[in-house]
Amino acid sequence: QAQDAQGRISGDVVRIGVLTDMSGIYSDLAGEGAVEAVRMAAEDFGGTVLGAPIEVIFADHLNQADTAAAKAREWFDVEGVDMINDLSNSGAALAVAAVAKDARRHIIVNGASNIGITNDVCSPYAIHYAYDAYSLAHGTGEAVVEDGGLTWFFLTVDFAFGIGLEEQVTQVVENAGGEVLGSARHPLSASDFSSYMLQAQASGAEIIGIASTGGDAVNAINAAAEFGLTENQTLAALLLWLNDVHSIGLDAAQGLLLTNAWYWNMDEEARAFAERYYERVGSMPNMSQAANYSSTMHYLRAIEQAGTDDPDAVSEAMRSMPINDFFAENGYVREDGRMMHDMYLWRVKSPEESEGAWDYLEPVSTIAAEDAFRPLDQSTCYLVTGAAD
Amino acid sequence: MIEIFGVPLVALTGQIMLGIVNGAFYAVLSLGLAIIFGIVKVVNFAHGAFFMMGAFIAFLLLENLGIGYWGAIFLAPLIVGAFGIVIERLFLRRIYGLDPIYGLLLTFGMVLVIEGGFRVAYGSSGQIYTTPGALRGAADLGFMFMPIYRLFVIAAAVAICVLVWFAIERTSMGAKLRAATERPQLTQAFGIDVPLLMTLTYGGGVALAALAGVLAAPIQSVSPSMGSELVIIVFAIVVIGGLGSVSGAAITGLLLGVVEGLTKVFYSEASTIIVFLIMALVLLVRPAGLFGREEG
Amino acid sequence: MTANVLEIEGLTKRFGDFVAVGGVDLAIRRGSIHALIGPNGAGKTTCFNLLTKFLTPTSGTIRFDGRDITRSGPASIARMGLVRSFQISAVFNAMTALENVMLALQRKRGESYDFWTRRSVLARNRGEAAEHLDSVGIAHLADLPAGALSYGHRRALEIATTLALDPAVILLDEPTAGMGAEDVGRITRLIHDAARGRTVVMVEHNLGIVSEICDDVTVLSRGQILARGDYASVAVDERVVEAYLGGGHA
Amino acid sequence: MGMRSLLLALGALALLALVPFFPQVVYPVFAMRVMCLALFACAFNILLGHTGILSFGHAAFFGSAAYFCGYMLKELGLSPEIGIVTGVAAASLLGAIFGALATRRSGIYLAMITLALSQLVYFLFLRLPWTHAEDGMQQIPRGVLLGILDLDDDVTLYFVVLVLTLAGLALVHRIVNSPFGEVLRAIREHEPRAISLGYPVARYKILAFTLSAGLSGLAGSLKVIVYQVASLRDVHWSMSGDVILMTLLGGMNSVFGPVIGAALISSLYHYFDALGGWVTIMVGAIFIACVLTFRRGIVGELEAALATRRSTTSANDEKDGTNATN
Amino acid sequence: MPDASARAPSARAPSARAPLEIAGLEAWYGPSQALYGVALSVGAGELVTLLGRNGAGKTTTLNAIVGMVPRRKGSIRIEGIETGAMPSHKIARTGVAICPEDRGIYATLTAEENLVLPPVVAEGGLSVDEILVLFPGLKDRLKSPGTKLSGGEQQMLAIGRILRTGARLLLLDEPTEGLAPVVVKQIGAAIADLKRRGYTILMVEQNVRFASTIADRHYVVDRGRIAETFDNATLLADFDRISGRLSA
Ligand SMILES: Nc1ncnc2c1ncn2[C@@H]1O[C@H](COP(=O)(O)OP(=O)(O)OP(=O)(O)O)[C@@H](O)[C@H]1O
Ligand SMILES: Nc1ncnc2c1ncn2[C@@H]1O[C@H](COP(=O)(O)OP(=O)(O)OP(=O)(O)O)[C@@H](O)[C@H]1O
Ligand SMILES: [Mg+2]
Ligand SMILES: [Mg+2]
Repeated sequence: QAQDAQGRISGDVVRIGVLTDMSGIYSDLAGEGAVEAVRMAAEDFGGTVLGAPIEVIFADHLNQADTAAAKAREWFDVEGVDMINDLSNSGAALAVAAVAKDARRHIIVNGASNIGITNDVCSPYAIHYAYDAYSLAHGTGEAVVEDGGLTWFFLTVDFAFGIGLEEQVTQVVENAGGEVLGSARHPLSASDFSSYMLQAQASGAEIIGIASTGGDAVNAINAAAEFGLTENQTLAALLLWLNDVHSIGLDAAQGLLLTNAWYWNMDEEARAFAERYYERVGSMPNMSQAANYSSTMHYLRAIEQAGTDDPDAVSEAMRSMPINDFFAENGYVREDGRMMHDMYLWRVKSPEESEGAWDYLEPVSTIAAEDAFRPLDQSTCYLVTGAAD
Repeated sequence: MIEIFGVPLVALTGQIMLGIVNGAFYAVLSLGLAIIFGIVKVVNFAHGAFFMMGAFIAFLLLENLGIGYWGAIFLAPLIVGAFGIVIERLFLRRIYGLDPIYGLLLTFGMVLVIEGGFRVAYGSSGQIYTTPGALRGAADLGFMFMPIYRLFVIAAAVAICVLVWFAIERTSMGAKLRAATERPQLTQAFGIDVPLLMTLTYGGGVALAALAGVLAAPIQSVSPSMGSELVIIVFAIVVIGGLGSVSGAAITGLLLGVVEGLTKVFYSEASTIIVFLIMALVLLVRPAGLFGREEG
Repeated sequence: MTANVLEIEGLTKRFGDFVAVGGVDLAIRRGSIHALIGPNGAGKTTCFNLLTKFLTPTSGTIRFDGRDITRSGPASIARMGLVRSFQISAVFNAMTALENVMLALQRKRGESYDFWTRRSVLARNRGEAAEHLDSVGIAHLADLPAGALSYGHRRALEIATTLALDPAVILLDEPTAGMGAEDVGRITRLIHDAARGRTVVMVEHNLGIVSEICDDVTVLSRGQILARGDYASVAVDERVVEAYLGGGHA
Repeated sequence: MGMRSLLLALGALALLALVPFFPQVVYPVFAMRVMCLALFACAFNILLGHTGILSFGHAAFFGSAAYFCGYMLKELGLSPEIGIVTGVAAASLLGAIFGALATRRSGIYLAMITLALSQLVYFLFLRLPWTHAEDGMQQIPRGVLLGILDLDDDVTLYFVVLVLTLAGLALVHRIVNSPFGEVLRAIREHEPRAISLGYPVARYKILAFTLSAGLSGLAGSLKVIVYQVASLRDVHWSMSGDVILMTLLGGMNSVFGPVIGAALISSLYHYFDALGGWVTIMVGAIFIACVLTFRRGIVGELEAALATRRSTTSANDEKDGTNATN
Repeated sequence: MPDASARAPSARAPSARAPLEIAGLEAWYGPSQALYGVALSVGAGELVTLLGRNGAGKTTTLNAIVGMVPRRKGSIRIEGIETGAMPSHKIARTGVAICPEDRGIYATLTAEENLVLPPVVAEGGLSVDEILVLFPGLKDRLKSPGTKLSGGEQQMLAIGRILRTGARLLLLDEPTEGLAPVVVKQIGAAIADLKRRGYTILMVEQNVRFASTIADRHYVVDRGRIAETFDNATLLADFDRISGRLSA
């Protein structure tokens, strides 16, 4: 078997690097959980592919684009890493995407939302797998607007991520004939949201769109509950993680609408994975961690299918093979690197509805892949437009 | 309806109330910082970390021992204050008499260790601490519904500031503390137990930070980094008030809470820098700070 | 050239509502040694601080060499040639005694913004610096860090540094305080020698020195001038005896 | 410089010249990062170690240079030499402004003013449209230096960075050991005395600020060319904290001590990143250890140890000498 | 020093519980040694001076007694209690107080706060009013920050404030330095007054003439040791020779 790999697997080993936030604000969303998910995939795949061992290494990008890019380049140049997974933090993901394009190596983005991955810095080697900003905006935005929520107020983190998200949802709202009554920008890691809540309240908007994530979203939602906003207005969280719901607690979070690609309790298969994951990590996986597993599997299968780990051959294989596992049903990777799969709108359960720890969400609707992600004809990716790179 | 720059007066009044709540935290924190700087001559960069510890310990007391808010509000400052005393005995003591910059650097290192430690142990995402039952709900102030807990914070902060100010400025304790700061050797040679004084002062200042942390726990999510940005704002506040001026620090804290709150209404993007802007201006116009004594 | 190198009119300094110096008029003759004496708290050091702009006068004008320097900054006043020493010794502790003096010479030669030349160009000031140390009797301590010198030696060093600037006017604030009798004698001679070709204004409590080398004496009390003249005439002034010398002083 | 340290320096230089040919041993990008930070720390130390001024806002100079250099290269498509010059000029100008404002106070106040000013600079770069906020300014082209040196070639880039860093360090050395540096030392020792000697202290401090900022700007410009990314972290106060630590760890009383500090701290982040949050704890512990036990920094402590050894050996030599003659 | 042995440092045998007895006192600043075995004693109600050149170790001796030098060794007994190893705040409680060379006035305290700062360690101290009678010049300046007083005012403040504490052993370091003659007289009178009240005083003095007007006995410190000792009569009899030698 080992001879099989000769010449077909570079360096006789398939090395997967998980480049993630191990110590910063995203370390609970990705971090060790992401690494563990990729490891599980490697093990479940059997530990070898085409006879070559699969090795998983990881590093901390410290949420710095330059650190991430340098690490990626070093991994590609001297460590012989074949694929980099996770890439939470958009700045880091974009920078690594550029490096990967140069180096002709694969990256799979699960942690970041920036749609530049499949547009400006797209390449045959970059796949955006779990979710992106467009899907968040259109998932929650459209569903809420359809439900009649036509006047909005935004609470936005004063970062490119937040402002971009706000712009997209604004578009959705205005397209549907709705109106944005105002917005307030808060700094990253703000400690107090009460002032913004009062502004939101004063705006009289039906919907308060929270265009921030993590600790900030948690704080904002808590403040909303404290000031009784939820009695007359509805909160729509544009990127809320399962971990965030866990933090907020169902008391304050109940009734919230949010879009996620996956939820551990959505079906039997998902539960099976989640329980194995829980054993190892001690918390339930979120959509990005599940996608870490699923995408790694897909990458390994593609190597097997291509019979080599040559990046171009693998790229082709990954784009030609459908994805059917606990994460996605009939998923596929588009030309521009977007992995197409359904997204889901969820509502946070009330404490009474919850059947136990980590049982937080109930499905509201399914957003078909074609609606969830930006149509290919709007893509600025050179692979799609045919423009010279 | 009366409007100011397009914002109704009623809404503005509400925002000012919220500013006062924030100012209350600033006041208690800057009070502790000013005391520590004024007396121990240490620029306590770890103040934010102790604030966080206060909140975290309240949370852990509830999680692990079932000790609720009213227990925590006494216990957590005690525990953190004791921790501060240990730090003072082990570390700070060795840098007295050196340039105050070393104190800044030492405590900067402590921040990394303390926050890093909590992050490793409890992760980086926030924990929720529920508001104590007696203080839940909101009060109708006419112009707004104000959560009762926030009103409690204002009252508690004002009480704390007045008590501390009294202890330091109106008792002979204050003179002793200042003397010990200025000429520790001589003061000790007069028969005052300076080392003990320093230890207790640092412990007290740290306990104040922790107390602010407990007050904050129900309205902020409790996370290892909750104090890290806060500390430099509180620093700026103390500098604006005049380093070493205890009452100045508290008053400035309240004031800037309000200013910051109003900034959030008119130009929310600038709310993070308004304090620094004011600080730069104040220092250039009134170098010793608003309440500081001109030195030299 | 005016006969008076320094002319002070109506010099006043208030600290809050306390008047430390109140409307002092003073003229210092070029080339004289002028003693400023007076009880403690009379405002002597404050006067020095005002002259060199370490404090800003509340009102009044100061003319140096006919030029109004009331608005100049402390460093530029020093560069014009009006240099002071401090009542509490001020030396660069981590530098050697020799380097202390060299630093003064360096300023005089005006090469101090040169960040692109080597420090070794300064070596040519060495010889002269050593001479200055020798003249105050601490040549043997040239290579000790100034911080390790005893109090008296530090004062000597400070005077050497001041003289190295070759100023037109030297303001010495109690140059012999804290010195042994032998040192006092040496410093007195030194001041006397240094006064050739320049003007010295000194605050001094040691009346022996004042009577020995000072040409003019101004007595200050509570921020105002009590008497002026030569030592002999001042010393018998009744008000001076009462306010400063104390009855029965020899 | 003694013979031994000259040999040491030459040896280090030779090793550095070998780096690009053995990327497995030391990754060249990492080595270049160390160089940039080493230059940054030494430039910073002109103020801290040699003038006695603690600036807590030096990231503003480093980061502004990175952004402005990046802007020239990416948005205007200009050549790297123009980018570098712009970066250095922008940083110097900013340094002069910071200096003029901050040196009106001293000590902790000064540190706080620089921190505040740097927060304003941070805010500026957060908001300018072409900086792309937290995503950073990315894919900055390296270009061709002076029309002949193609910086996209890794080896060329490496040697360009090496030469410019050495030039920067040489300038730091010269500044510190110049008549001007002598005045800075006097200001550190006793400011009123320096004034009374006739030195316009404020101007010296502003010039020191400007030079220190300009050299920090050179470091920032080089960093952006190496990484092709300018990010908010470059202007964040935690960067200012890092440079203080590097300087302190290396030794602030020596000219090149901070180089060692920069190398150690970067290595810690680089080689131990798998430890996640523990790295921060370690860095913090080093900070504490530095302040408590070796304030002179590594180089300072080594020098002190060498000095005592030298004095004991020379004492022994003397004894031996007398024995021989007897 | 031909006659050092003739006047061994025990001109008067101390009583069993002398207020101050020092033997073999050594002291260091960092690596450099400043005192090499100082031995002296002061009897109750005595006024003893330490004379000597700049840098001889006079200040260091006083500071060592109250524990203000970084490192010291040897025996110091105050009222019979061994204080050589005590932290300085405990030493103060044995009834000793110092008026330091630089006067040690606190800038951050008003003159009044300076005055009442040192804790009372024993009964029998003066009241603030009594101190103001002794130093009337201070009365108007009580509300000023301590270091904003003039040199002489500060000196009076520094002496005045240790009289409140009830300490019976006073250490005065160059109390007349930098003072106007009229103030020197005033201080001289004040010190004489203290002596009359039974205080035990150890004083460092450069001004030999001044010392000779009030002291009972003198020690000469030279290079960290006691070189000789004599009583005031000897000094007066031989004034020119001795004072000349002190500054040679
Ligand atoms: N803080 C210090 N650090 C290092 N050496 C010191 C220090 N203080 C004093 N010395 C040294 O110790 C020795 C004794 O100094 P001390 O101050 O006791 O002398 P002194 O007799 O009081 O002199 P003076 O009459 O000048 O006050 C001197 O050589 C002095 O240089
Ligand atoms: N910065 C200040 N703030 C307030 N008062 C001051 C200040 N500086 C000096 N004074 C007061 O001004 C008066 C004059 O002080 P100054 O130091 O000039 O006296 P002096 O004549 O030099 O006395 P000495 O001979 O004792 O040194 C004193 O009463 C002093 O308390
Ligand atoms: Mg004076
Ligand atoms: Mg002395």
